[in-house]
Amino acid sequence: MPDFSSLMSHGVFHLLAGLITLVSVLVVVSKHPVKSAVFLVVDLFLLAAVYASLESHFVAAIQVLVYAGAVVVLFLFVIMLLNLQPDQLRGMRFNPVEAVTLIVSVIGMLIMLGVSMSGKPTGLGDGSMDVNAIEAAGGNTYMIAMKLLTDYIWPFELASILILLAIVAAVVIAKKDKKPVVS
Amino acid sequence: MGLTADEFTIQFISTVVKFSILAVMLLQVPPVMLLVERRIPAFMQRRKGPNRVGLFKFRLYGVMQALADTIKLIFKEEVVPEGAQKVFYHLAPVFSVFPAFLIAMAIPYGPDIQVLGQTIPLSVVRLDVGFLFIFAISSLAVYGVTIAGWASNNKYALLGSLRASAQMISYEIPLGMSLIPIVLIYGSLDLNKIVEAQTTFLKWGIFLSPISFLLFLIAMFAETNRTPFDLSEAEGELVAGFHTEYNSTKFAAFFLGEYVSMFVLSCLASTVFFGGWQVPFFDVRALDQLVGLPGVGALVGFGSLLMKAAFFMWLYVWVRWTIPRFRYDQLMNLGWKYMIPLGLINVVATALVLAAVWFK
Amino acid sequence: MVPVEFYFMLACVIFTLGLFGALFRRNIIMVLMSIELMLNAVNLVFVAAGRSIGNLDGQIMVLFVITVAACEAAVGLAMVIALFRKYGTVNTDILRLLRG
Amino acid sequence: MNPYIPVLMALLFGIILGGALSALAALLGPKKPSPEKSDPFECGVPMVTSANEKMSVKFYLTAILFILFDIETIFLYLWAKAFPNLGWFGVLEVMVFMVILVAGYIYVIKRGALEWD
Repeated sequence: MPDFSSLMSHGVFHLLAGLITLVSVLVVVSKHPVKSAVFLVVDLFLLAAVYASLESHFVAAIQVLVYAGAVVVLFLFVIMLLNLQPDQLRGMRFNPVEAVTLIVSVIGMLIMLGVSMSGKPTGLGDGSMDVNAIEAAGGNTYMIAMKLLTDYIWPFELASILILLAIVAAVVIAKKDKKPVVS
Repeated sequence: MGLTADEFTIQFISTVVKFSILAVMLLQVPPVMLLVERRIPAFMQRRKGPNRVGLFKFRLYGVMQALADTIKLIFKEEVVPEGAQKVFYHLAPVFSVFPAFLIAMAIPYGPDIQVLGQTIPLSVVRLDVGFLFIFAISSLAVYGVTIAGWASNNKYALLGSLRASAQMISYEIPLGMSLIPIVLIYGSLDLNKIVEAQTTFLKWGIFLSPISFLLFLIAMFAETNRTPFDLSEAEGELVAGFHTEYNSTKFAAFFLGEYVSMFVLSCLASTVFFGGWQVPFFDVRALDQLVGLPGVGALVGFGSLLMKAAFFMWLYVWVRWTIPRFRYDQLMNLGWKYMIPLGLINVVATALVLAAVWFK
Repeated sequence: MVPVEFYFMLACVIFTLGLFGALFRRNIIMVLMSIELMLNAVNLVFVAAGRSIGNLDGQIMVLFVITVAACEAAVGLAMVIALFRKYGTVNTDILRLLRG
Repeated sequence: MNPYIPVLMALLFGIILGGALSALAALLGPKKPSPEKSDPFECGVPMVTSANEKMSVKFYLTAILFILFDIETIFLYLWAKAFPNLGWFGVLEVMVFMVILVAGYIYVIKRGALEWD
């Protein structure tokens, strides 16, 4: 009997990867910002599916909750608030700095791909934490919670300071004072 | 996968069966509510309400009114407003329908049953992340509203959709916070475990964490844009809100999404605060042996959950005809200045009490 | 199981697409969205690699990356609003001219 | 069985149902278009101003605060899940976390960013 589940996970991955690539292209090239935002939602949702296929249930959930459900809503709100119209793609205008950056980045990507493909492909199963072991220890979410609140205390507390700063900064920058300061 | 082919087949078929039953059930919610939303207010206001539509000579208290309305809705002409964003205009109903159906999958509708030696849970999806799955999917419901309003090229629709989406995201936070004490108390994100922990009357969520229930109830009304929070379709100001330019079956799609999500939130409230499929004073799962027929317990549990959910649906209608609408600034003040602090205090207080009791 | 390199390849593709968008779009909001794409590529690498070597630190990193991304989007869009209010545009070309 | 198979089924069902409802509108029912009918609804009078008006910045501020509090809620859920095993230590940690965020919340209220008038 052929390895059915391996075949299936390969199929799922390739399907998702193809869709993600397609939708990412659409995000980048869509003329209208609202279209880009909607494609971005789909993209993030598909990435959440990839995380789910990697048994990272918690990450998949917060990906949808925070990214798709909150960050892109903010983008949509701002686009609608400013009433942005479709813009042109930057045509054939030559900009040396950007062109060089793009070429360098593409070359870098090819090098990264070459390096990662040169070695013998390592299966995901190699030395990976057994899914059943995680289940027995209380599940993915519980393990992450314990690790976050014991090993990662300082990042956790710093995250709150980061959020505090973001709240203050956003309000200071975006809020128009009722009375402009007279200089 | 750790399952033999036979086990996999049983699991798969049972999932398909559960899913089909649930989908058919959810599709019955809007027609039923269509009638209920007219008969109950009529009863409250001492009117008769629609009672004449029937089949041949059988009027049956106007039961066929729902069918008549549905048929009327289906055969309406579709009018796409000029200048609408065509693609998004047609896409918005899809965005408003699917989140409600997805969330419904995560609710446990009864105790586990045994089929051919295998344990079948009576919820379609059982995930490790439980609540977070529900919040994640329900946060996607905003897009239907936002896109519908924006794509219609109508200022009332746009205003209504911005109001509605701002309201929905504002009340998502109290909704999320209200359930943190529940997780603290029952120690699980899994809805089924929470239900199983509520064995007796006194262990119901509403008694262990009444403030959570209050917050959840208010947030539940606001999330579904129902009176007293139906600012998005304040008909005196905004015609009909974000679906002003929608008609025919597209309007039916919004209608379906709204009522299904109301029903799902009712089920969630019953599950978390009213013991879900548990029946007070006796164990449903013992019924199987008592009657000698497997599945009776599950059926009774399912009935129990449905009755609790029906109570909340009735509450929706009752409140709609009793309480006047909030003003928008009052709505936002309530959400941000009262419910969030109250939610935080609730979390802290619950944690301190539990820590004092458990950790000494 | 799918080799972890496949996930890295997918992440590379997303990252480069995001970079392309960040460099070649005129609209600041589009630039910010492209940056979100790039951050997501990084998240994908974290999750896949964490799964591959068998610990959960990768997933915790994703949690922090998402926190940072949300803060970045919030502050970035606040700046977009402020810029729009001042100059009436969110086009990077015009804003570049204003720099002096 | 993979728990996401039913999720996929429900997703497909929802999308097909929504798509069908959306598409049926064009198939069933009469089609008698007229310019008056397809005007955007404006209570019967001709359109005064276009729908594309700039909206209040309040909506935006609400959305941004929503994101930040959303993340806070997620961290609190994680803590709630690990609460029985962390004991007083966890409570202390989260108290520090919350005090910092409540400072931000108080700033927002004092600054009047959430005043809807």
